[in-house]
Amino acid sequence: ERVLVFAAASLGGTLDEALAPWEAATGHDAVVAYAGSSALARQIEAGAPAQVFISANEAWMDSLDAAALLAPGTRRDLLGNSLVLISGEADVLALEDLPQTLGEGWLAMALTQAVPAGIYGREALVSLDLWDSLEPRVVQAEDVRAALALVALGEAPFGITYASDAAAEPRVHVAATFPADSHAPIRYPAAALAGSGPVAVDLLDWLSGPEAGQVFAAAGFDLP
Amino acid sequence: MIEVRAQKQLGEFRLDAAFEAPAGVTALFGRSGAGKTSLANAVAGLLRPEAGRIAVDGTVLFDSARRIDLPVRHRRIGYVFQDARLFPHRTVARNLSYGGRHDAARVIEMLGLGPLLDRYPAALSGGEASRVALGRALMSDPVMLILDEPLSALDAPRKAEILPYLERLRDTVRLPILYVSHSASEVARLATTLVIMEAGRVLRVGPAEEVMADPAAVPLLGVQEAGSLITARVEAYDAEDDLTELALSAGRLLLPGRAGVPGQPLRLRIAAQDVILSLEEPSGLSALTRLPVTVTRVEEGRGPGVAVGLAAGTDRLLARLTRRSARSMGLAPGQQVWAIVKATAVAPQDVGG
Amino acid sequence: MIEVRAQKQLGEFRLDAAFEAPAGVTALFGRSGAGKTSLANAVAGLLRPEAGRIAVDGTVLFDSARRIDLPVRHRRIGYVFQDARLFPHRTVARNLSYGGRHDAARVIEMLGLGPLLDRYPAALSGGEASRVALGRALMSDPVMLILDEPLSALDAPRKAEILPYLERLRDTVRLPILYVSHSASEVARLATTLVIMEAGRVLRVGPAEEVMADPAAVPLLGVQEAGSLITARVEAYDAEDDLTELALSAGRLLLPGRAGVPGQPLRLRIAAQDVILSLEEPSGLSALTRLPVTVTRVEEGRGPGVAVGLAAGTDRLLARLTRRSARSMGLAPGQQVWAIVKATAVAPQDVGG
Amino acid sequence: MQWLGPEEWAAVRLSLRVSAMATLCSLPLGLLVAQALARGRFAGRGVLNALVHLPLVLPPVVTGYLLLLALGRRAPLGAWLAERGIAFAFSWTGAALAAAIMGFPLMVRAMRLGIEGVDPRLEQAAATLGASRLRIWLTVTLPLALPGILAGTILAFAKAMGEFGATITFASNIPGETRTVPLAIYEFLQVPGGEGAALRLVAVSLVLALGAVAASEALAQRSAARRRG
Amino acid sequence: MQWLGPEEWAAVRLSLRVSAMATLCSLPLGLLVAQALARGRFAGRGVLNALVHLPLVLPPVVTGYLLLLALGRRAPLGAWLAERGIAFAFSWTGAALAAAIMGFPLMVRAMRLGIEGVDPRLEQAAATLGASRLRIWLTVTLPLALPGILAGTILAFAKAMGEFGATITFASNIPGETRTVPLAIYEFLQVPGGEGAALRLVAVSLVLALGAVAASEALAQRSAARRRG
Ligand SMILES: Nc1ncnc2c1ncn2[C@@H]1O[C@H](COP(=O)(O)OP(=O)(O)OP(=O)(O)O)[C@@H](O)[C@H]1O
Ligand SMILES: Nc1ncnc2c1ncn2[C@@H]1O[C@H](COP(=O)(O)OP(=O)(O)OP(=O)(O)O)[C@@H](O)[C@H]1O
Ligand code: MOO
Ligand SMILES: [Mg+2]
Ligand SMILES: [Mg+2]
Repeated sequence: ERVLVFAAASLGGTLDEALAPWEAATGHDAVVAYAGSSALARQIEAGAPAQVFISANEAWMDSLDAAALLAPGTRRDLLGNSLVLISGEADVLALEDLPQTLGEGWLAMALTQAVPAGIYGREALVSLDLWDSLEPRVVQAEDVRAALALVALGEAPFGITYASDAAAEPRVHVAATFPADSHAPIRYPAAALAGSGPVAVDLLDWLSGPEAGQVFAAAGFDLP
Repeated sequence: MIEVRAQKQLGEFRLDAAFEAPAGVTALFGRSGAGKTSLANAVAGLLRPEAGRIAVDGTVLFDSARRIDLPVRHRRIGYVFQDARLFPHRTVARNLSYGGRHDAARVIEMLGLGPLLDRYPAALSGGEASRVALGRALMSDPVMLILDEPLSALDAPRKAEILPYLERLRDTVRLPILYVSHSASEVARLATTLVIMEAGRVLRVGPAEEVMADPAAVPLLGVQEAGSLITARVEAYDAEDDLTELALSAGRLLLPGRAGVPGQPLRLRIAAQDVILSLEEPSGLSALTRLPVTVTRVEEGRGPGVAVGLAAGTDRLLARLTRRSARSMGLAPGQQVWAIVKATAVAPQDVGG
Repeated sequence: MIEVRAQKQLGEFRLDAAFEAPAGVTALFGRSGAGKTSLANAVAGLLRPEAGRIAVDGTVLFDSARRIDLPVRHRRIGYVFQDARLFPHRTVARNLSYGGRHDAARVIEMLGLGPLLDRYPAALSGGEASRVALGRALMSDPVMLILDEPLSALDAPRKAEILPYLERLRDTVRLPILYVSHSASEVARLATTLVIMEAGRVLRVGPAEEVMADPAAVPLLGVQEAGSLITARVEAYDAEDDLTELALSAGRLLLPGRAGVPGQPLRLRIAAQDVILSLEEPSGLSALTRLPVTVTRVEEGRGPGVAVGLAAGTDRLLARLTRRSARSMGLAPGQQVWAIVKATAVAPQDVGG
Repeated sequence: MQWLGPEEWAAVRLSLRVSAMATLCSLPLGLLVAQALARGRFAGRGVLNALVHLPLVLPPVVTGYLLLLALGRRAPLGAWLAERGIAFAFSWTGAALAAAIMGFPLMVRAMRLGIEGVDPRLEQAAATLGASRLRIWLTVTLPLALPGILAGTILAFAKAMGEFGATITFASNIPGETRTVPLAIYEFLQVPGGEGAALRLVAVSLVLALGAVAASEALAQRSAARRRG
Repeated sequence: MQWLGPEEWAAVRLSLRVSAMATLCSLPLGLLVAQALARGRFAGRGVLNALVHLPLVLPPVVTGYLLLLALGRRAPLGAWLAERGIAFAFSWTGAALAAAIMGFPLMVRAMRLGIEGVDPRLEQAAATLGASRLRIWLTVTLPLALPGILAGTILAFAKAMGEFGATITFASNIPGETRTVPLAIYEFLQVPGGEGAALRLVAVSLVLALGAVAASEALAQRSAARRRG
């Protein structure tokens, strides 16, 4: 059986790796379409033939939930993540020193009003009382990967991304980790979609399981 | 039978022309900018008059009153434009056949297009392009032809090949032809009817013989272009001297070369400047044709010339003399004199078939 | 002084022409497709010959051996194209002034362009466009003119206004002019040198008088176009009769109208077909000019006509007769006869200034 | 194939199919609209012109979103089409539709320029030779507008090869079905260290698209050379 | 203004500035390249042509990424420019550059069609009248190519108004500096329920871009009418 999974773009690669053993074991075929969570959610609203949705964004999952597009009882928080300050340099930095160290440099973030990583990051900076001084130096990238790339390319000396992103990019280093209580918990909700069959739930269960968990953890994700 | 009445404002130029013409070739004659092309466009359907009526052989092509406006393609008018307007992306052969392949072999032969068939129009000379345009119109098997200065880019020998073909169309297929030209000799040779235009209006219409032999028309036609048209009958052909003998109402006329067959009527243009008058019967002259004529009219023009109308039997001739000659000969209406016509001046360009 | 030698392959057509011509007007004469425009393009720099040399008044414009190829714009050749090539986005006024405003008022006046100045080319008639093109070339103050059938779309009165202007350029500014035309009378009037082309090659070059009066050139020029050029001197003007008396080496010739001033030399073209021969001195004729002449040559052509070369004093005349006339008059070289020339046939178009 | 994985080759094949389909299917409509805008003097001309430019002016994501709104399975039109077996969203035909729409302004503009450049006097000449409007269009207008038509076609094809925003929004990014080369490139760029693979895909699609550009160039040149004589 | 917030109006103003800048600055280069491609017969012609088409064929994000690689601080060219105080990345001039590059293929193609349509015999006629190459180009070629030039300009402007991918990748999204209308729209679309605000912005940018299209149309029409006589 073929299962179409709609997954947030930032899971690209990792998810395929986590699913490979499941496919081998069950003989099912998991096809993953990666795109921005918002685009995927809208497509589901428009009747996309997907069976599973893994979002990087709770708000969009909530809105699908409210529209009764999820298979009841299948929603879960699949993954978590932590927010880190990254830098091209290997030095560790106290977050309070960021404005001064940054100087006239740029701080790369994902869109702070629209993309979850950006929203969390802004929330964290606000709660740490750094937002007002940093806001003029923030460059907002299309998504968290683009923010990562800006730091990797040296365009911005610092950036705020998920720990999982930082782990995968050898050209950046974690300069600081934001305290977990400085922002809302970071969660990747997942659910089977209305009308999907048991295989979709089986796939979700596999992803929630320990074998997949190892893959995710290796990629820098937290497990809930 | 062509019937044209058309009014149209073009910028500051006002076209307001009307004429009727019987079958045959209707020549539009007039100075540059007189409105000839505009009128031709109206007939072809490329220019829509504000008001008017256009009919050819009983078919109404346009009638503003009855809201008739036949689409261009249904008018079936073969139009040779003043500019050639060949299709640049088609070879000569495919330009020619665009509207049909009527009488193709003969047209290609007559216009000498054989060696050009595979060329594209960009590789043609000016005269070659105008010949292709003519061929394309002829091969579309039109019910009427409009020719806007079709021969002006051509040399004399080439013209001499094309004119007889047009004459045949006029006479055998009885194709109505609207012919725009600045060359009086072409007009004289072909035209049944002459329409003289000026500033958008028709100044004079009538049978070509009459208009051209009218001394008052001389300034309209241009001094060099005035002359008379005479219809003669072929009597005999003298093979030894290669001369054709024609009978006029007033006598005989010898033309160089073979023209027509015995018994056939033939139209001749005799330019006013090619007629010499003599008080006595001349002799020992190289000019072979001498006709007894009566002076009908002596018209002094603006210039030094005098136009003399002559009756030669039932035909009318026009002679142009200097004022001094006219005076020294004492020319006056009613006088009997001799007209000397030089045969070589008539032939072969100005002989209609 | 123009010196042209050019070789170029154009598709299957091979241009391989060479001639030298003195100052004045050099006429290129030849059938459609003979290569006249191609040769003119080579002179203007629009067609680069594979080999050859082109020089005007000592300035080398092109020399393949010395790798000289002056850019078009530096040649300063005013070129009136066979197609008008007006700039469609500029008014007539701005077309005219594109290359300069040399002698603007006179050119505009002479060509009658005043009322057209604000028009765009799309709103011009064929003849109007060709006049604008001529004006544009003249106003660019060129050091040489190339005119490719500039008058073929024009009516006779308009031509009669333009030709004297070109003659003035030829004579006063001494502007070299390369003139392509199918009209022998234009050529005769203007040309100093006549170049006859056929199939890309130069068949005959020489002073216009000689080439046109050479009976052997008759078929090249076309039967209707042959004739002779004579240089006469103005003797007197008779105001009463509006006649100009000219002195030829063999006698007097009367022209209608006023031409030149006394003492001035004048060029006349006398078409072969306008000359009548008489064995006795004629009298009582309307033709006023009769010259004693000696037959120099009797040339039978392919057709019914005979070309007769005549010596009139030191001038050469050409007459075209029917074979029968020639025989009945018993014409043979050395014979003394009278040539009758009709003054009205000469004037005014064929009188050069 | 070592260099690109089978999934990447699938994306390349899909991109070619989608772009070819988009280009071919929009060709006739593009010609019609170009002709209408070039020569027509009808009431809705301005509106049509605006409509054609729309996908150029809108961010591609918005175009995709509007397509989703119009043709999604839940939308009336989409549902109506789906009943008849025609589904655009989430299928390769949808990707083709998105690409076609994004390329349409480019196609129409170039074609229109081509058609506007045709001398109407040649069309008149054809009419005097008895040709019908359709025949004139096919035998005179179109061949003479060929440079513009070729340019429009190749622009549309090139755009289709590069289209991303509208495609991912409307057709989604389903491997083997709607995951065209630009989407695959995007995916690689999402994965840290994926730049190499992304650049390899970029190279392949460049070769293909620029090959098409060069081919169209050669074609245009040949027909121009003949005309120049 | 109730209907759009001040930040949205700022985005609209910025978009206009960016698009105008992008269009005006690429105009001369576009003309030169179009002329070279239309008439030139030089060695690198094929390469130049490919290069011009590149931004069309590439996914916009890739173009943005390549710009970042070429003009970023670590890149030699970028560093060289930065020393001279010219920074493109993260500034509105960068947004303009991205928009200009994305619109360049459209601009050049249309202009090239326009130039190719000019009868070289008219240029020859100008040369016989003594005009220099430059004068011929300015007084004959350009005016006659006007429809193509206008079309190219307006296509580039419209594309600049809608450009998203390359802009956000290269110039990022800095409110007031690089947050053009398409970026603002994208932001709205990322959040559930943001469609309304997005569509209001879409409407504004449509009005502006289509207004420009209509204006260019009117201009072209006027000059064509005169020529038609
Ligand atoms: N669209 C227009 N706007 C203004 N004037 C025009 C327009 N079209 C033609 N004309 C004028 O109308 C007059 C008649 O033009 P037309 O082409 O009919 O002349 P024609 O008799 O054919 O002249 P030619 O012998 O020079 O070809 C000309 O003076 C021309 O300038
Ligand atoms: N590019 C070309 N390819 C092939 N043949 C050509 C090309 N250009 C010109 N020709 C041919 O060269 C010959 C000479 O052309 P050209 O235009 O010089 O003639 P022309 O003497 O000016 O004739 P016309 O009096 O008809 O204008 C013609 O037969 C023409 O078809
Ligand atoms: O930004 Mo684009 O232009 O196609 O996705
Ligand atoms: Mg006309
Ligand atoms: Mg020629």
